[in-house]
Parts: sequence; C-alpha cells; structure tokens
Amino acid sequence: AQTKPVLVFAAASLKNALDEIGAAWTRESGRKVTISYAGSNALAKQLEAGAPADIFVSADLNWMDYAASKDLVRPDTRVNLLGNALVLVAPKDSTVQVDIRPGIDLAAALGSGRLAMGNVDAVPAGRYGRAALEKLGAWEGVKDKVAQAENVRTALLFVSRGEAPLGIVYKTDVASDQNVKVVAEFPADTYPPIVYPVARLKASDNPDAQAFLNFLRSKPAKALFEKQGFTFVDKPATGS
Amino acid sequence: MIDWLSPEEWTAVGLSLKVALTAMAASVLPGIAVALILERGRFWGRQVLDVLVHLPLVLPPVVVGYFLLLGFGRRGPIGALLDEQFGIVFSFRWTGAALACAIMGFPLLVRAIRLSIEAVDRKLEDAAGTLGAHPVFVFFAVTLPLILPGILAGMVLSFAKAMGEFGATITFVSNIPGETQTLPSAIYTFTQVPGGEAGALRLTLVSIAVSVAALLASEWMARRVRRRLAA
Amino acid sequence: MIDWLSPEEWTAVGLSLKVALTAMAASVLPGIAVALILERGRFWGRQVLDVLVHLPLVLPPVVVGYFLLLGFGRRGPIGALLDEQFGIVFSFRWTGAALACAIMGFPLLVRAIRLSIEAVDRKLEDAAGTLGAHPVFVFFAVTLPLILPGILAGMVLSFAKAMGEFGATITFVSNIPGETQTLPSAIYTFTQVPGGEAGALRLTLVSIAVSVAALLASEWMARRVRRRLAA
Amino acid sequence: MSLDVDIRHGQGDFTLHAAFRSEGRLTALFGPSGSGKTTLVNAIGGLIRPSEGRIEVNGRVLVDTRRGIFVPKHRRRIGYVFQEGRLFPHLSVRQNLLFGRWFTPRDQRKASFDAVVDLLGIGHLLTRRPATLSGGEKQRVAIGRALLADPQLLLMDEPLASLDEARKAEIYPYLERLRDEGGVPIVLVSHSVAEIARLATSIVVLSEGRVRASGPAAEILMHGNLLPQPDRGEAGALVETRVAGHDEVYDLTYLEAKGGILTVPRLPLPMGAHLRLRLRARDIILSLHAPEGLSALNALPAIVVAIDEPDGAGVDVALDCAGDALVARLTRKSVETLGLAPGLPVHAIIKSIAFDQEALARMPPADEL
Amino acid sequence: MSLDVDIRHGQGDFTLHAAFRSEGRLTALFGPSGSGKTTLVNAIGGLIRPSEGRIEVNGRVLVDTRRGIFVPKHRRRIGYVFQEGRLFPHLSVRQNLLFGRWFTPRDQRKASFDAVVDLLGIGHLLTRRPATLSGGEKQRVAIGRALLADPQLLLMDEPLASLDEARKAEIYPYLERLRDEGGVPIVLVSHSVAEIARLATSIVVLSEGRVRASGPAAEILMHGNLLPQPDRGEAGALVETRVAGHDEVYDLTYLEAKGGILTVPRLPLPMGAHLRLRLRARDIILSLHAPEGLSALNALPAIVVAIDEPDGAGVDVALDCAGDALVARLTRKSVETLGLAPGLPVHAIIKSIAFDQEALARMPPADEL
Ligand SMILES: Nc1ncnc2c1ncn2[C@@H]1O[C@H](COP(=O)(O)OP(=O)(O)OP(=O)(O)O)[C@@H](O)[C@H]1O
Ligand SMILES: Nc1ncnc2c1ncn2[C@@H]1O[C@H](COP(=O)(O)OP(=O)(O)OP(=O)(O)O)[C@@H](O)[C@H]1O
Ligand SMILES: [Mg+2]
Ligand SMILES: [Mg+2]
Repeated sequence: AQTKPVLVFAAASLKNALDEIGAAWTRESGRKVTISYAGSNALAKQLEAGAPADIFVSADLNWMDYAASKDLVRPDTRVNLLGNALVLVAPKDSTVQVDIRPGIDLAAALGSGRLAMGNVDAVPAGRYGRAALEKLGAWEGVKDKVAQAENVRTALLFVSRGEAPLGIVYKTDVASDQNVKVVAEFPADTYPPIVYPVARLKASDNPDAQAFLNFLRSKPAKALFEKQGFTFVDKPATGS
Repeated sequence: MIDWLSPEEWTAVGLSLKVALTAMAASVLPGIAVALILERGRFWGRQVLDVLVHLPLVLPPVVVGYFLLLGFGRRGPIGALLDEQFGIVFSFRWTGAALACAIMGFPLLVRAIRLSIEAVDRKLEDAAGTLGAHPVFVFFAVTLPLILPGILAGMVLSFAKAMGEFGATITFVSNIPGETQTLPSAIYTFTQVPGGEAGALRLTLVSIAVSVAALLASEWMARRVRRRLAA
Repeated sequence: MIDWLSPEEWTAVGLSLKVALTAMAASVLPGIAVALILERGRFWGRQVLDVLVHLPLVLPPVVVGYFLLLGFGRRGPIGALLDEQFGIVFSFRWTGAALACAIMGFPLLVRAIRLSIEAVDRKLEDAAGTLGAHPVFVFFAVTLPLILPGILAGMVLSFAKAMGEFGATITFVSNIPGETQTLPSAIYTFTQVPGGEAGALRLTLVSIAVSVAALLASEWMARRVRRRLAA
Repeated sequence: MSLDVDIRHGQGDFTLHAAFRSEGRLTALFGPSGSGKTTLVNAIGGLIRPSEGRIEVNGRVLVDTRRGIFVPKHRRRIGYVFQEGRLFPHLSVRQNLLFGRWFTPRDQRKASFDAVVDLLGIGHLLTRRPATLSGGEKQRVAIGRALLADPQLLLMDEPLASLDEARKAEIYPYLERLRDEGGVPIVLVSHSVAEIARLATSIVVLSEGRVRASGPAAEILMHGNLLPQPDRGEAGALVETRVAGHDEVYDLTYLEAKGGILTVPRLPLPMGAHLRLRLRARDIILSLHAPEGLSALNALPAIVVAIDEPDGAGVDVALDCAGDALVARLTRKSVETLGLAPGLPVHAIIKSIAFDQEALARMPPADEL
Repeated sequence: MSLDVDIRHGQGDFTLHAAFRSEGRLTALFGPSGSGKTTLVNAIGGLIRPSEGRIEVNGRVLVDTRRGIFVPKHRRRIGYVFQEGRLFPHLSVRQNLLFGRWFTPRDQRKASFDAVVDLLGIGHLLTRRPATLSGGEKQRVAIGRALLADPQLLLMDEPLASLDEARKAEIYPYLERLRDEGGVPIVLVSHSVAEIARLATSIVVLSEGRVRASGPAAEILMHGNLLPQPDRGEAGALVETRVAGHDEVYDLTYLEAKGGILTVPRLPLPMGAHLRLRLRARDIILSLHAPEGLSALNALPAIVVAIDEPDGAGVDVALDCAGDALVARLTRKSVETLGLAPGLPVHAIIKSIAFDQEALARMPPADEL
C-alpha cells in the first residue's frame, strides 16, 4: 500500500549522506522519504509555524533545543546522531605551517589575509571554530581578521579560491575539494562536541517515520554517514 | 538532455515554472491596480502603500520569508483565516512558494507599470471621455493597451525574479522536493554540500535556459505590442 | 535612537548606505548605456546582452555571488587584472559589496530606463537633429532629460535592492563588520541564532526607515521632474 | 437651440472670462491665437472645470458652479474635434472612428459610417494606424470620430485648418446639413472668416479671454469693425436668396434676392432651394448708372443708406437693396468722386464668378439668421 | 538659387516619385492632403532616406543614392517647421527658441532673437513650457525655433495653418525679407493659394505622390487649370509694379505697372519700391468702354489675347496690358454678350480696395519671377 512519504527536515550540509540513505531505505523497505534541506534555523522556525514534518535533523544542538523548548519534538526519540571534526585548511599551493597548540599566533600565519569561518555567532562551524580559538587563546589576535561566511561551504570556498589563506571548516567539507588541503586538525577538546541531533516530531503522524528514524541509526546508514566523513555517534541525549 | 537531470530535478524545473508563472499571473492584476493607485491616486495613505510595496526589495529575502511564515503560516493570523474561510493553504505548499515569489517580484512589477502609466498621454483619456466612455471603459480601452509594454516588462521582471527567488521561499515554505523545491532552492542545496558544484552548475544552466526562452518570448511580444503602437 | 543600536550596528547602517549609494551611483551610467543599446541597438549580440543583464535576477543571489567570486576574486581573471592594473581590489572590501549590489540591482535599473527610452518620442530627437544637433548632443539635450523619470525610478530600485541585497554580497565578500557587514547581513545573522528575532526586527525597522527616507526623496524628485515636463 | 455661457477660468497668467448667449445652430468662435478659444471649448466639453460660472446647452445645465453642478464629460454626449487630433494610437482608423459608437444607444445612431468615411475620403485608411497618417488624414479621421459619436453637441477646434480647399468644399455641405437637419448645436473655432461666413449662424469674437462681440453671423460680418483689422476685407452682407432658375446653356443659376436676380455659376440645387449668399463688401463696385458693356452680370439697384466712419483709405457704404442690406467697401476717394451720400440711388455691381465656393452656402432656417 | 529633386520613396501603399527643379527662392509645395508633401519635405530635411534618387540644394548634393551620399540631418543646416510643432517639452520656450543657436557658428548668427520674438508675439511666453501653450502659440514658437537656427535651408510644413490673419500679416513680410535678402532657399507647404501667391517664387503641385505641375509661381498661378478645381478661382496674374507716389489725403498709394497706374490703399513703402501684385482672375471685370461713374479706381486698357477653353460656367480671358499679362475669369455668357475675341481692346477694371493684404507682396528680384 502506498503511504505518505516520510518528510524529513534536515540541515543542508547533510544532503549527500541523507540522499543516499533515503535511497537505500526506499530500496530496502519500498517506502518513500522526502527530505527538505535548508538552514537549521529556518527549519526550526518552520516547525514552530506548523510544518508537517516527521523528522528533524539539525546541524547543531541549538536549534534542536529551540524546537524542544517549543515542545515540538518527542524527547524520547531524540538522538545525537553524528559528530564532526574541525580542521584548519589552506589553499593547496599554500606553504603555511601551523601547529595547533595553546597560544598559537594565527594572525602571523594569516599575514594581511583573512581567516575564513562560518558566521561566528550563527553558523555552527563558526561558533565551534571561535570556541576552539578562544580556548587556544588565539581569538583576540584574529578576531578582526575573520571573514565570516554565511555558511561553512562559503568559508571553504574562500580558501579554495585563494581569497583567504586560512579557514576553519568541518572535516567533512574538505574531502572533495581539490584546491584545499588540511593544515591541521583542531584537538577535539578545544571545542564543544559537534553534534547533529535528530528527533521525531510531535506533529508526525506518519507510521513510517519511526522506521526511518531507526534506519538512520542502523548499520547501513552508519556506513554511508562515515563515507561522507561524519563520525557516527548515535547517543540518546536530552539536550545541552 | 532528459538524462542530464534526475527526475527530481525535472520536477524542480517544472515546479519552478509553475511557481513563476503563477506568481507572475497572480500579481499582474494587483500590480496594475497598485500602480494605478500610486500613480494617479491622491489619498493620504499613498506614501504608506508606496513603502509597503517596496519593502520586499529593501528587506533581506529571509526576513520577508520569515514575515510570511509569521503571517501566512498555518498558525499565522492571515494564514489561519484564509484556511478557515476559503480553504486556501500556503504553508509548505507550492502555492506558498508562488506567494513568496509574487511578493518578492511585486515592487519590480509595480514600478514597471507605473513608469508606463506615467508616460500615457492623459489627453487621450480625455478624448475617450468626450466620446462618451466612462472612466472605467477608458481605462480598459485606452489606458490599458497603452501601458501594455510596461505590463509586459513588469511581467518579465516578475517572472525572472520568481525564477531566481529562494531566500523568501525557502524560509517560508521550506525546500520540499516536489512541493516547494524550486530550481533556486535545489541549486542552493547543491552549494551546501561537498562536490555539489557540478549539480549546481547544471541546474544553473537549466535556469538560464528557461529564462532565455522566457526573455525571448517576452521581447517578441513586446516588439509586437510596440509595432502596434508605432506603425 | 543612538542607544537603540550598538556601535557596530550603527557601523552596519552607515556601511549599508555607503554601499547602496555607491552601487546605485556606479551603475547609473552603465545602466543608461546598456538600456540605450538594448532599446535602440540593432546588432547581433543584443539578445545575449539582454540575457546577461537579466541573469542576476534569474539566478539565486548565492550563485551570482559565487560567479562574482570566480570572476572578481583575488584569483579571478577580472579581479586579478583589476588588481594588477589599477590596484582595485574587491575581495573582502566594501567595494566588493557595492559591486555585488550594483550587479544585483542592474536588471532593475536597466529595465526602468528602457521603459522610459521606449516612451521617448523619436520625432523630438529628429527635430533636434534638424536644428543641427549631433546625435550625441541630441542624447544629452533631449533624450536624457526626457528619460529622467525612468532613470530616477531605476535608481530607486537599484538603491532599494542594494539595501536589501545580501545573498550575493555575503557569498562574494563575506560578512566582515565595518568592512562588508551591511544591514541585511547583520539582520541575517540575527535570524540565525535562537532568540535573535528582536535584534533582527530592530535592524529591519532601521532598514525600513532608511528606505522610507530614500523613497520619499525619490518621489519628491520625480514629482519635480514630472512637473517640469508636464506643466 | 441655444448655448448659454458665463464662465470665469484662470490658467497661469491667463484668465478667460466669457459671457455670451448664442441662439445659433452653429456658433463660431473667432479670435487671435491665445485668445482663449480652446479654453472655452474645453470648458463646454467638460475637459476643464471653470472656477466659476454656468454653461447651458439647449436648456441642459452642464456646469453651474454655484449649484455645484458639473456634468462629467462622458455624460455630455459631445463630439469634440481637438485642435491636435488626439487619435488613439493603438487603434486602427476604423476602431478610432467607431469608438464613440459604443456609447450611443442603438436607436440614436444616425451618422452613417459609410457616408462619413466617404465624405472624408478615408476609406483607404481604415486598417491603418494613426501614426502612419499624414497631417490632414489625421484631422479627417478626428472629424469622422466626432461625427460618428452621434453627439448632441459638436465641438470643432479648427477642424479644417490643414485641409485643402477641395476637401473643405466637400465637408462644408455636410456640416451645413448637420447644422440644419441634425438638430445638433455646433461650436466651431476657425481663423477663416470665409469659413465662418459660410457656416456660422452666430459668431463670438474673443480677444484676450474676453468676448469682444457676439451675435448673429449676418450682423457681425456686416460690420467689418467688429473683426480684427486684417479680416475687415472679408466683411460683407449675408443675403437670403432662392433658386429661381438655371441656364443650361451657360451653366448658370439665377438666384432671386429681394433686390433682384443674381447670376452665379450653376449650382446643383433644385428650384426654390434657399441659399445664403455672402457678398463681400470689397467685391461690390458701385456705379452711378446702370452699367453697360461690362462683363459683370449682376447689377442690383440700391440706395445708399449710410456711409460709415472711414478706416484708413477705405470706407463702408451701407446699401438698401429693396430690403436686403448690403455693404460695399470703397476708397474714400471713390466716395467723394462719385459724390455718394445717403439717399443716393446707385447700382451695386458684383461679378457672377466672384461668388466663390465658400460664399455659396446652404441657408439655415430663416429664424436663425 | 536652386532646388533639384528627383527621388522615389515608398511607405506602405504610398509611393512618392517626385522629380522637379526649382530655381525659386521660395518653392511652395501645394497639393491635397496625403499627396506626399510632408514626405517630400522630410526627404529634403534628411528625416527619411529616399529609397532612390538625388536631392541637391544650391549646388550641394544632400542625397544621391547612386553615389551613396546621404548627408545626415544635423549637417544639413536646415530649419524645419514641422506640421505638428514638435517642441521640446522639457525646455522653456526660450530654450526651445535658442536650441539651434548651439550649432550655428557665432559669425553666422543673423536672426535677431528679439526681432523674431517680437515678430511672433511670443515675448510673454519665454519662460513657459510648451505644454501650457495654445495651438497657435506652439506653432509660432516652432517657427521661431527654425528661424533662429539661422538655417541655410528653411523647410516649413503648413507653418501658418492655425494662425489668425493678423499674425500672418505680420509674418509674411518677414518671410519675404528672408526670401529676398537672406539668401536662404525656402520650401513652404501650404493649402492656401493666397499665401502661395503672396510668397512663392516657384510652385510644385503634388498629387498622389507625383508632381502634377511645377514652375515659376507666376506661370502656375496664371493658369487656373494647373490648380485643383476649388482653387481655380484663386488663380490670377502676378504683376510687377513700382511705387509711383502716395496720396496723403485719401491714404492711397499709386503703383506703376506697364499698363498704367493702379491705385491701392496706402502702403508703408518708399517711392520706387518694387511690389508684386496679385490680380486674381475673378476680381477683374472687363468693360468695352472706359468706365464712368464707377467706384472702382483702376481701369487699365488692355487687349484680349486669347480666350481659354471654358471650364463650366467660367472661362479665362488672357489680356495684354501693355506688356503685363493679365487674366480675367468671366462667365461664358459675358464673353458672348460682350463679343470678346482676341484682338479686341477692353478695359480691365479692378477695385482698389480689392487688393487684399495677401495680394500685396514685396517683390522678389526680377530674375526670379
Ligand atoms: N508609415 C507609413 N506607412 C504607410 N503609409 C504612410 C506612412 N507614412 C505616410 N504614409 C502615407 O503617405 C502619404 C503621404 O503622406 P504625407 O504626410 O507626405 O502627406 P501630405 O501631403 O503631407 O498630407 P497632409 O497635407 O495631409 O499633411 C499619405 O497618404 C500617408 O497615408
Ligand atoms: N496650463 C496653462 N498655464 C498657463 N497658461 C495657459 C495654460 N494653458 C493655456 N494657457 C494660456 O491660455 C491662453 C488661451 O489658450 P487657448 O488654448 O484657449 O488659446 P486659443 O484661443 O485656443 O489659441 P490658438 O488659436 O492659438 O489655439 C493662451 O495664452 C495660453 O498661453
Ligand atoms: Mg486653440
Ligand atoms: Mg503633411
């Protein structure tokens, strides 16, 4: 019997992975999933406005918390599904050497250039990056040299196009870009854990929703997520 | 060419066309009315209306989308009203995308029509009046045909804007494939993931192709209209 | 009012004005030229130019920003050339924001001017010619004053668009406070954080206020121009 | 039929203050450029709202500022031939012509499309757009558009200004018929005394926004001094005549005036038809004796009634021609040489050929002259 | 001075095929509405590019399609008074008037601003915009604009159509002076034979895009049959005269023609001044005897030279008046009654007052007539 497709609201950065997983699930179960990718904030606001979605996958905890605070999600279904890592990148031909340790002088490495990051107030990658730099004591030195992008992809683009000599992006972003190289990886303890939480929504009445949510946490999904560079966490959580 | 796009992408192309055409078609009449009021009206709230019409241009599309979500969403005052009274639902439907596009293109449409109205020789309207034509008839028989070039230009702008609009759309009705995922939204999504450039470029080319066709059609029509007036 | 905005926000307001005015001012002359070419020219590439001019409208702003980055970025062919030859740098500069805004508003500007050119009675230009005026003089002494309403309207659209533009800007030149963080960027940032609505609304109101002022000024000017023509 | 106007209207430095009453079927507005003719017509047509005053046409009050009456233009049932054409550029000539039809009740449609098109010679233009018409062609279409609206008041602002004589000669009889049979009051602006003499039953002379003279056409035209200087030569008497017979051999027509028979080139009119003849003062030669051996065929015995104040070299001599008032414009020298004085019997000599086309007008019903 | 035109141009169904050569200083284009007058003027002015042909003005080739010559309009140094005004709406009247000045080298600026403004009576309009002008006022500004461009070729398309006689009477002498002293060839479109008779030195009669007749004004006007039917009454002779004296008592001027002295109302001209007189055929009465006791002051002895083919009731009788060729239009009946035949001596009687304003024209230099 043809049932309504499961409607997933997901952060845009998950497109590659979720498209594949959705296809795999359809192959396996014969049921359909529709995924609407947008910024986590927009999705959260839409949920608040009564969007008929079944599952919400946020790119950070903030917006999942926001949704939870509006009593939109089923707390018992909420899971911290994925993790990611933060890296310092430079254009491929760059000779810059940076050793990430407390007190590093990133400003010197930047020279007259700028440090490309996601928006340090709004974009998760930007916020994590800022936390890391603060923890390392490097933030004050570079804060006036940051070029904040609307999203982490644009930050990567700035580095990739040579606009910025250095940038802070997710590890998952770098893989496919031939023009950038990873200069260093930020130690995991310098920034709060990068978490992609997922939850089923209160408004969801699609019987398949739970099945897909379960599939997201399954082995096949894990492989596909990891193929895109995410770390598979799958830890039930109740917010931060 | 068919292979070149995935079925989902074809859906996005079709949806974009549907949304853009709907937005354009739905905004023409209000656009003419508002242009007339702004150009000819002499009432107090004129300036307010003028500002209102321009707002979608002045505000970041995301903000417009957000306001739409607040107003026309399922729980918004207008949205709820329309739903109850007329069964019209915008939220997370393609109609919502059309609404967002229409509103974003509205200032462009109105401005083009206004410019045309301004250029109309009112002496011709007077002449029609002396022949016995009621002002309403004068509008339809004289003014309207004379401002056709402006209406056409406005429709082109409105359509083009609708083909490119995504900030307000994605904020208002999200990005649901087959329902609200227009071409620009699809392109945007591609830009958000590693390796998405090729897909974005592909869809961009499609978008350009559609627009070229629309532009050529509009220019052809405009030329016909102009020839009717001039020769 | 001063307290109402943080110093940084004031900076964004000032920057937005600077960017919008620059974008508008810089695109007027090319806009007139392109409108003339499109409306009067009879060469082969006309259609291509027409499409090119419309592209910023048709494409998602993010894509336009992306192309700008490719072309006018530090390593982009045009950007590199301009840097070497004239020392003009766009990347991460307010000038880049102005460029992005100018390009996004260009189709609107051109269309408004085109509509005015279309409405010019070419017989008047002929008359000026018979009096001995070279076509260039005719343009400046007859055509230009007659299309002033359209130029003004185009400038209003261009300015308003620049006040609201952010997709192309942020993609092209990022969001650097004091350098490239315009009002829409600031508003956008607010919308990206939970609880940012109040801030977004505050800046939105500022943006509206600025635009209202600009609109009223433009309407006032337009009325003067029109009165010169009509009475 | 009546047209009653008493309005005041200012535009810029110019003030129109026109008060007159015309009983005529065709009221001609005459006056120099800028004297307010178009402004006055616009007021009658409802295109401007006079700041003060009253306009009444055939007993229907169109404007009365004191009583707050202002009939909007589309309810006035007028046909307005504008000074500058104002054709609809987006409509074909045919559509332009038929525009007014939409608003004429079917049973009131009297003007025949074919007849008007024929009259104006615009049959070959029907599918064209106004932009491709010549100046005169535009004007003719504008006339046709107004006529085909079957108006109850026809306003014509220099409608024939850029037409050739041949075309005018064809249009005049139509306007005459409209004037006499259509029951439609006509207001005609014209700079041509000849035209006015031919068509008008009443004349209003405007100058600088004021009415300088107004009255029946015959009266105004008789006295050259009511006209502007260069037009005085065009003054003359309007004489009522009847067709008394035709001479088929010489292609002549005999007209019976009170003072005798006048001979004119053959007219296509039946016996007994009434005709108004304009005898320009400057075309009349006076002779003390009955002329002999003269090529002029017309010599009416007359009595000098009065000799006007001289005006430069010329002087108007008023004649009584068995009841018809004539006026001859002579030099002062001739008057003295011939010893003309009131009471003197003379012969008024008029060349038959001198009755030019314009001078031979169908006569409006007698009560109007 | 010369104007040499041989062009072919099609627009829509209409084809203009005009070939003529005019040696005149003022060439009048005459013809019914739609006959191609404006099209021809546009071709001369460079507003349209004839599909084929040559236009040469005063030896300067403006168009020669075979040699690929097409002088653009702004290099032709023309002053064009358009049929429809075409004033610049955004400029004041003063700015409109002075527009052409920009392109006239300082040493070639001959037309005096004040004089032209005065002549046209537009001094009080200088600060106004065209939209607020009356029809005639617009036309006057358009004339002024063309004159003040100090053109080397003046094109006037019905420039006086909507002006009153008083204004025309003021403008005519100016145009005459321009024609005779300015060395500027003028092309004038007009529907008024009187106007053409007064001003033209050459006439081109157009009809349906073809030249029906062209030649010196005197020749064309002498033969009514070269003119369209209703204008035939306007035909007549142009006679050269000299001012022979003034009569201060009676305010008269005596003009000496070859055939004798003619008396006309006082003219403001010095003794000896040359004057061209139009004697309309229909204004001339023939008498077998020297007239007596007649108010007409002018009676010139003449010999009947020829009697034309009759044309309806009328017939043209050509006269020789001691060397001046005159023509009188009589009825056939008169011709028979008087027994007129070639060789018969007669007296041509003309009322002095009949020389209307338009008939008294300053004479262009003799070689032109
Ligand atoms: N663009 C066009 N297409 C078709 N026919 C045209 C076009 N322009 C002019 N004509 C025709 O050419 C003919 C000549 O026009 P033109 O303006 O030269 O006449 P004209 O002699 O000046 O007449 P008028 O005295 O009425 O001004 C007219 O019959 C007109 O209808
Ligand atoms: N909007 C205006 N502002 C100032 N003056 C005006 C305006 N409109 C008309 N006038 C003046 O009013 C006067 C009368 O104009 P109107 O058009 O009635 O003249 P007219 O008698 O029709 O002249 P014409 O024979 O030249 O057409 C003119 O002197 C004109 O300059
Ligand atoms: Mg007028
Ligand atoms: Mg013409």
